[in-house]
Amino acid sequence: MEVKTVIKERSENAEKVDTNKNIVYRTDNLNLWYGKDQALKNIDLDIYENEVTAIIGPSGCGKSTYIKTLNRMVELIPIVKTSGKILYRGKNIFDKSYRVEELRTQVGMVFQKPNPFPKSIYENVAYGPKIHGIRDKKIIDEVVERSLRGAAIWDEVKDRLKENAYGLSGGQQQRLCIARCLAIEPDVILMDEPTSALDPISTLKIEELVQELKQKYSIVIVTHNMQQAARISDRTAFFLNGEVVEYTNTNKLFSNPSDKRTEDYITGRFG
Amino acid sequence: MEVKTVIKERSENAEKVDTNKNIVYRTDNLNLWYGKDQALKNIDLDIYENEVTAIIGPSGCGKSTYIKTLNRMVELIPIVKTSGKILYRGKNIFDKSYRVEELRTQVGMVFQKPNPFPKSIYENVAYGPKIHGIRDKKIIDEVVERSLRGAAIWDEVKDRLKENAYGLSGGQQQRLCIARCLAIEPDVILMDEPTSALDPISTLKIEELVQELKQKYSIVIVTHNMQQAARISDRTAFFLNGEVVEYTNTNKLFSNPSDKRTEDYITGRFG
Amino acid sequence: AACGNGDDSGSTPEQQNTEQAEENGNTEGEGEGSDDLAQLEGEVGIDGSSTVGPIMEAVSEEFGAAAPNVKAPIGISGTGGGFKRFVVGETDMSNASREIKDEEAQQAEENGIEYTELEVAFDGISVVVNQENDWIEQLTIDELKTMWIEDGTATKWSDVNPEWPEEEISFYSPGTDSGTYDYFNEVVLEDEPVAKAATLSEDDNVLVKGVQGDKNAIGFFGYSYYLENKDSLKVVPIVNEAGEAVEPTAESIESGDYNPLSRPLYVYVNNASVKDKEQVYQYLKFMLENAGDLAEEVGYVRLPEDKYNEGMETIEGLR
Amino acid sequence: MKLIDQNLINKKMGGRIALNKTFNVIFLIATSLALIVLAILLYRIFTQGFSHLSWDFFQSFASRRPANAGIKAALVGSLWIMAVTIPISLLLGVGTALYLEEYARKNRFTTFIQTNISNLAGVPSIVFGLLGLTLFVREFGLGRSILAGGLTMALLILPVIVVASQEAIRSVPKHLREASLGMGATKWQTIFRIVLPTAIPGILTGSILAFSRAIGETAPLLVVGAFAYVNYLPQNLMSTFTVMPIQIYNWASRPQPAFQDVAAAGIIVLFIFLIVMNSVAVLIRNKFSKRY
Amino acid sequence: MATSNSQTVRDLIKKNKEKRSLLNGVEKAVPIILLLTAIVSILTTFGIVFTLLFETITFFTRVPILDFFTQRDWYPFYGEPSYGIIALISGTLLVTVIAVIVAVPVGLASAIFLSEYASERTRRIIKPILEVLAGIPTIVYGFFALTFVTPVLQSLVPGLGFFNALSPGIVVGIMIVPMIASLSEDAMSSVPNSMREGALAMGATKFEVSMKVVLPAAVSGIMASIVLAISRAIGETMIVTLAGGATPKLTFDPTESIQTMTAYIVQVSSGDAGYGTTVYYSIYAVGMTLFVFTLMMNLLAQYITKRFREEY
Ligand SMILES: Nc1ncnc2c1ncn2[C@@H]1O[C@H](COP(=O)(O)OP(=O)(O)OP(=O)(O)O)[C@@H](O)[C@H]1O
Ligand SMILES: Nc1ncnc2c1ncn2[C@@H]1O[C@H](COP(=O)(O)OP(=O)(O)OP(=O)(O)O)[C@@H](O)[C@H]1O
Ligand SMILES: [Mg+2]
Ligand SMILES: [Mg+2]
Ligand SMILES: O=P([O-])([O-])[O-]
Repeated sequence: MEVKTVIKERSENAEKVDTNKNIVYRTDNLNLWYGKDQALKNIDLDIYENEVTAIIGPSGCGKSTYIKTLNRMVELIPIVKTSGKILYRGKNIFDKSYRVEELRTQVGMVFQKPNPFPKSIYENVAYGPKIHGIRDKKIIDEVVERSLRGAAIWDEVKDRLKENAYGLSGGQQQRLCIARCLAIEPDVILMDEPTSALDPISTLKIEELVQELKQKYSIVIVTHNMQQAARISDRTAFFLNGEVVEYTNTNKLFSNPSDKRTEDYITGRFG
Repeated sequence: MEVKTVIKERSENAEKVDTNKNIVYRTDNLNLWYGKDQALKNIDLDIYENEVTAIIGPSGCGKSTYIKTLNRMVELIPIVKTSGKILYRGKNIFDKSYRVEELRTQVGMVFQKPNPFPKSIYENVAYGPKIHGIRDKKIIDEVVERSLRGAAIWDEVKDRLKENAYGLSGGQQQRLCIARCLAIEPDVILMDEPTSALDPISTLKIEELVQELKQKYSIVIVTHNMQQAARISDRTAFFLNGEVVEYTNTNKLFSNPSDKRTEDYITGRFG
Repeated sequence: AACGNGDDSGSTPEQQNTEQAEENGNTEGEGEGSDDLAQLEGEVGIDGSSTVGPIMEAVSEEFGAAAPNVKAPIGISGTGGGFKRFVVGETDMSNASREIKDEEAQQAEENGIEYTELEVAFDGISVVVNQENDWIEQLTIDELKTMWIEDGTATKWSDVNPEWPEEEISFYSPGTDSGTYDYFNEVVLEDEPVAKAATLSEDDNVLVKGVQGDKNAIGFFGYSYYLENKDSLKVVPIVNEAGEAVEPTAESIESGDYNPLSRPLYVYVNNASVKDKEQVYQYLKFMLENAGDLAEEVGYVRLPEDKYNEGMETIEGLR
Repeated sequence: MKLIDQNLINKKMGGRIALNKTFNVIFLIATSLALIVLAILLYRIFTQGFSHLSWDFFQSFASRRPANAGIKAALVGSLWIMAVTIPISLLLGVGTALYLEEYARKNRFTTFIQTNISNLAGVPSIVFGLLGLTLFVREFGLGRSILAGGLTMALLILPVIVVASQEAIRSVPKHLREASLGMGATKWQTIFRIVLPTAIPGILTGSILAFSRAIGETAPLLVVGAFAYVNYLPQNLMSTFTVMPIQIYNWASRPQPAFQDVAAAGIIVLFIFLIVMNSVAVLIRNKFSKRY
Repeated sequence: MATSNSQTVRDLIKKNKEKRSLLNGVEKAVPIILLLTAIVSILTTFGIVFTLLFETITFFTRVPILDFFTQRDWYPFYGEPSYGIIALISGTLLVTVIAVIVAVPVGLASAIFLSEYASERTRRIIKPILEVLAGIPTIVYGFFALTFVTPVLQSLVPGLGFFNALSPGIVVGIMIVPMIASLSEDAMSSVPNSMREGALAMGATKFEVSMKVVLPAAVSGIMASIVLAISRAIGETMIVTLAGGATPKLTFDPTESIQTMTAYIVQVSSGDAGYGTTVYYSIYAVGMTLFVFTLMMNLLAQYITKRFREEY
């Protein structure tokens, strides 16, 4: 109940554009500390279904920290402490009873550096279904193919599924990681600078892919490339020193930022 | 003799702006291979005295490779092979008789990630003079102070010269590395993305520093931040796939690029 | 079967016999049941002296050919180490290069272990010097003692006999924890400390090398090590109780002329094992029948025949 | 205003470069020194023992006659000991390493375990022999069996394996773990399916070196009670046994000079064993080292 | 088709979630099992301490502990035995010091060569060969010392006894060279390349980089490797047994024959001493002393690693 009222209140304050969309993630007064250093300060942020949400900001502003909080990966660092709430589909992920494995099954993640497992291409994609107890070889075969197709890499690898994933180029590896993530059919995909280590052509491919994926998934993407954010996202959050300076419709943010700092940043005054 | 005619020919083709300036580095048909992969292709590039020369281009285009060739650091990778010439102050640095230690004494380098030695701040700066056989404590003390002042970090560290350099923040470490480099009074300073790991304020400080340093030194700086290149450099080279696509006056390159690919890049179409 | 010892001036008849028997997959030409032996099973636990070890290894080697299903491995934990296991009943037999000590005997009694002592062969402790040593013809036990004890009176050859050169003697002795040393200590040193200058080693081959390379050296070790190196060492005849200088040879040791430096080697057996374990009994029987030949083959000296028969009777008495 | 005298620098440059060259040679010589020793050692042993090395040598048991003496029992005994030592030390070692690296929090207790392990790594092997004798041979009543010997050896090399495995586990890139956890894998799934397979080359190279040390150890097995003469092959874990180094020691202390050659031949066999094991380690290391 | 299967996968995962209790059980059990394996190492130590302790105590009921530490002679086998551990300790230390003098310069030089000068290929060939050297059975080294090194030394050093501390010291040194070389090389290789680049880019020669940047940065790893090697040298048994002689002696003259603690244990445990005699118990007291020695060395190593660790 409490949750619902909060949602209503907020929706009224928020931009009126998308109130009819479903909220996937609601971040509510989130604070995060690495030991004594506060990396996130009073974050309030709603993420909507079937949208691409971009997070931009200079290095060290907390982008990665935030996105890793969404699937609680940030907890792998023992000194991390949080306060506040993150509601995923209405349930607080910080609740004791919330099983983090379940959360992470629903919320996939793609990292800055492609990080395939040192296994075959096939095994990389099959990994998710397998750990979730799917044994049926037929189903797995199908999942692998469908995921690789979904990540627009099937044609390039279909003849060498048994080869080691490290034989692929960086861009292919990154798409493989996306495929791996698609294999368990998540609800949300988090991407942390997925193209920053890639060449222009691979970057383009992944940008296209993101556009396609948003039909079925909700996507949160961190990027330091403002043009990229402008090109592919529906909504953009600008982070600075652990705070959300501005969060709004992408077009609006880039054409008519309401905060001076946003303007300075997008015009390349710093960062 | 041959060298001189080449210089003349080239100067005629080059932009007419700066022909009266001294050439520090002349790169002449440089090719470089990592094993079988060619990373630099037919590079011709002149670097002028007391200027800031920026090198931009997407990831993997060979920026770092090029700048590391200028002080022959690239040779630390055993599989590297080169052809062509680089004339530093008129002498080919690839000559058998050319002593690389001497070259590197004249040509300082600042790296992407600050890399101070795990020693005290003082020892970091004193390192260069000491290895070059300067023993006089007084002179060293003076060199240390002047270099730290030169790198705009003296005030921040003067009370803790004996402390370990790793206690400094990233931006301070980077300025310390610049100070270390200044201590042996080089002729040229090479900088490989010196601010990419730093916060906005440190970045600003270093940009200001570069502007100041160019009074006394010639500076080559690699950056992926186009605004930075535009702000601080006199001349910019745009690299793509190991080739120099365009090399000209910075203002011209950013306002009126003559190559379509340059335009695509600076407008954020890729990279 | 190829006979390995090329330098053997000729095999004894018994030896040939053994080899033939081996070829026939048979043991000694004793009339009694080789079939019995072939069917025999079980294990014989043997440990103890490294000096006696080679004899017992030879016994086990031959016994193994006759009774392939009996396991008789040999441990060489040293006489003391062997008794340590023997007195708590871990082993059936313990090889020893000295008699059991009071402490050990007491331990055995506490643990209810009754045992019998058997002699299997002689070892003649051989005193040797470098081949270039041309001054020594013989030594008495007293002279040996003067040289070897640590009382500071004799550090040079001339201190022992004024006619001998005025050079430092270098001493080579087995390790102070070996049976050989123990015996020498008892008979020659009479429990006084050995010369501090002495070089001690656990490995007798090392002593051989030491004496070979040092003109002023004197050393002692087991007969077999002298025998194998007699061409490069000079053995010193020792004046025996009867006043004659005697060199260690198979004959002089067996006959007892080489005294007091010849010593018996022992095997201690657990009485209960002989009684309860057929394989132990058979092994002992086999050992007493063949020990003389085998001991000679590995460089020791056989006992007079009636000693073995005596042993056999004792064993039969335990059954 | 120039404080740095470029002339001085240039003048000194030649000397510094020469110094560098000199030390390059000195370092090279130092490295070769160890290799030369190895070469001398190998040469001496091979020239002495090679003539004795034949098929029969592997086919025969020890004998009082040098010509008949073979290494069969010792070779098989060593294999049996390793068959006990390898799985047990690997299980315990990798388990401990996983616990310390993946589960244990940094607290006094884990520091204690860690200190303890590095301390055990320095305890002389003969002390382990005393432990094995008291614990396995006596207390557990295993007697002088392969099991007792193998367990003693397992404890002896355990610390080395723990340290090697920790190193290997630690060097599994964090991003692989993150990738797996990020897909909803549990901790153990991540460890079992990602961390361990990735760390295995490192674990194996470290461990194989430890195993080859175990193969060459004499002192602890002497104390635990390996036999010096065995003329049958072990049949099960409770069998009595001998191992190669003890057999070699036994031969080398025989009076007959011919046994010295037999000992050398035994050493060659031991060497071949060692080199095969080390090569496997190197192969594994080279095969997997470029990955990820 | 695809959509129907899509349902299947999500549903399958959901369904499997429900019967995940088994997985949860594993998840809970694993750390406990692993903890148990970790405890084995502690038990081993306790085992060692207890094994040694009881017999050591028996020993000290017969030989006053004060005598053990203050007497100068170790003569356990004579009518009036004397148990002054100092004589054995001095033998051990003598051998160890010689080994360290040989091994540290050679080992460090090899490490520097491999990590800083050698090509990747050379390193890949030489390192495993060095490791073979570390794996050679010590009895082989022992005979090598006795039959090769000692005669060679005797022709160089006049008056060198057949048994001496020098020869086994050198050979033990050779034996621990690979340990120092390999571990120090690891420590030096893990010094980030960026540091080398920083120095080289200032015109430093490789030698200067090695000595002034890499060595200091790797000093904790190097010290740890040396201390480890020292404890290995202290614990080395067969080499000193074969080539060191068996005469315990308080001396610092490397040409003399000596006995180390380990050699004494071997001598007695493969020797003649009767079970239950004082000599028999003395090996446990010596073993205990050795254990305490290595313990101290290790604590020292830990202290050094902490103290000298460079932050980077
Ligand atoms: N493991 C950590 N321990 C301590 N502080 C950390 C850790 N990781 C990040 N931080 C700090 O948290 C702040 C935010 O870091 P974060 O990685 O989220 O930045 P970012 O916006 O992703 O930067 P970039 O664009 O460089 O990836 C930084 O000040 C950083 O120093
Ligand atoms: N050590 C190496 N071995 C083999 N190839 C290399 C090596 N270093 C770089 N390369 C290749 O050379 C090309 C140019 O690399 P370089 O590092 O110069 O790019 P860059 O422009 O500096 O990129 P970035 O902006 O990411 O630093 C790339 O294709 C890269 O893969
Ligand atoms: Mg980030
Ligand atoms: Mg670069
Ligand atoms: O091994 P021994 O007891 O005979 O020296």
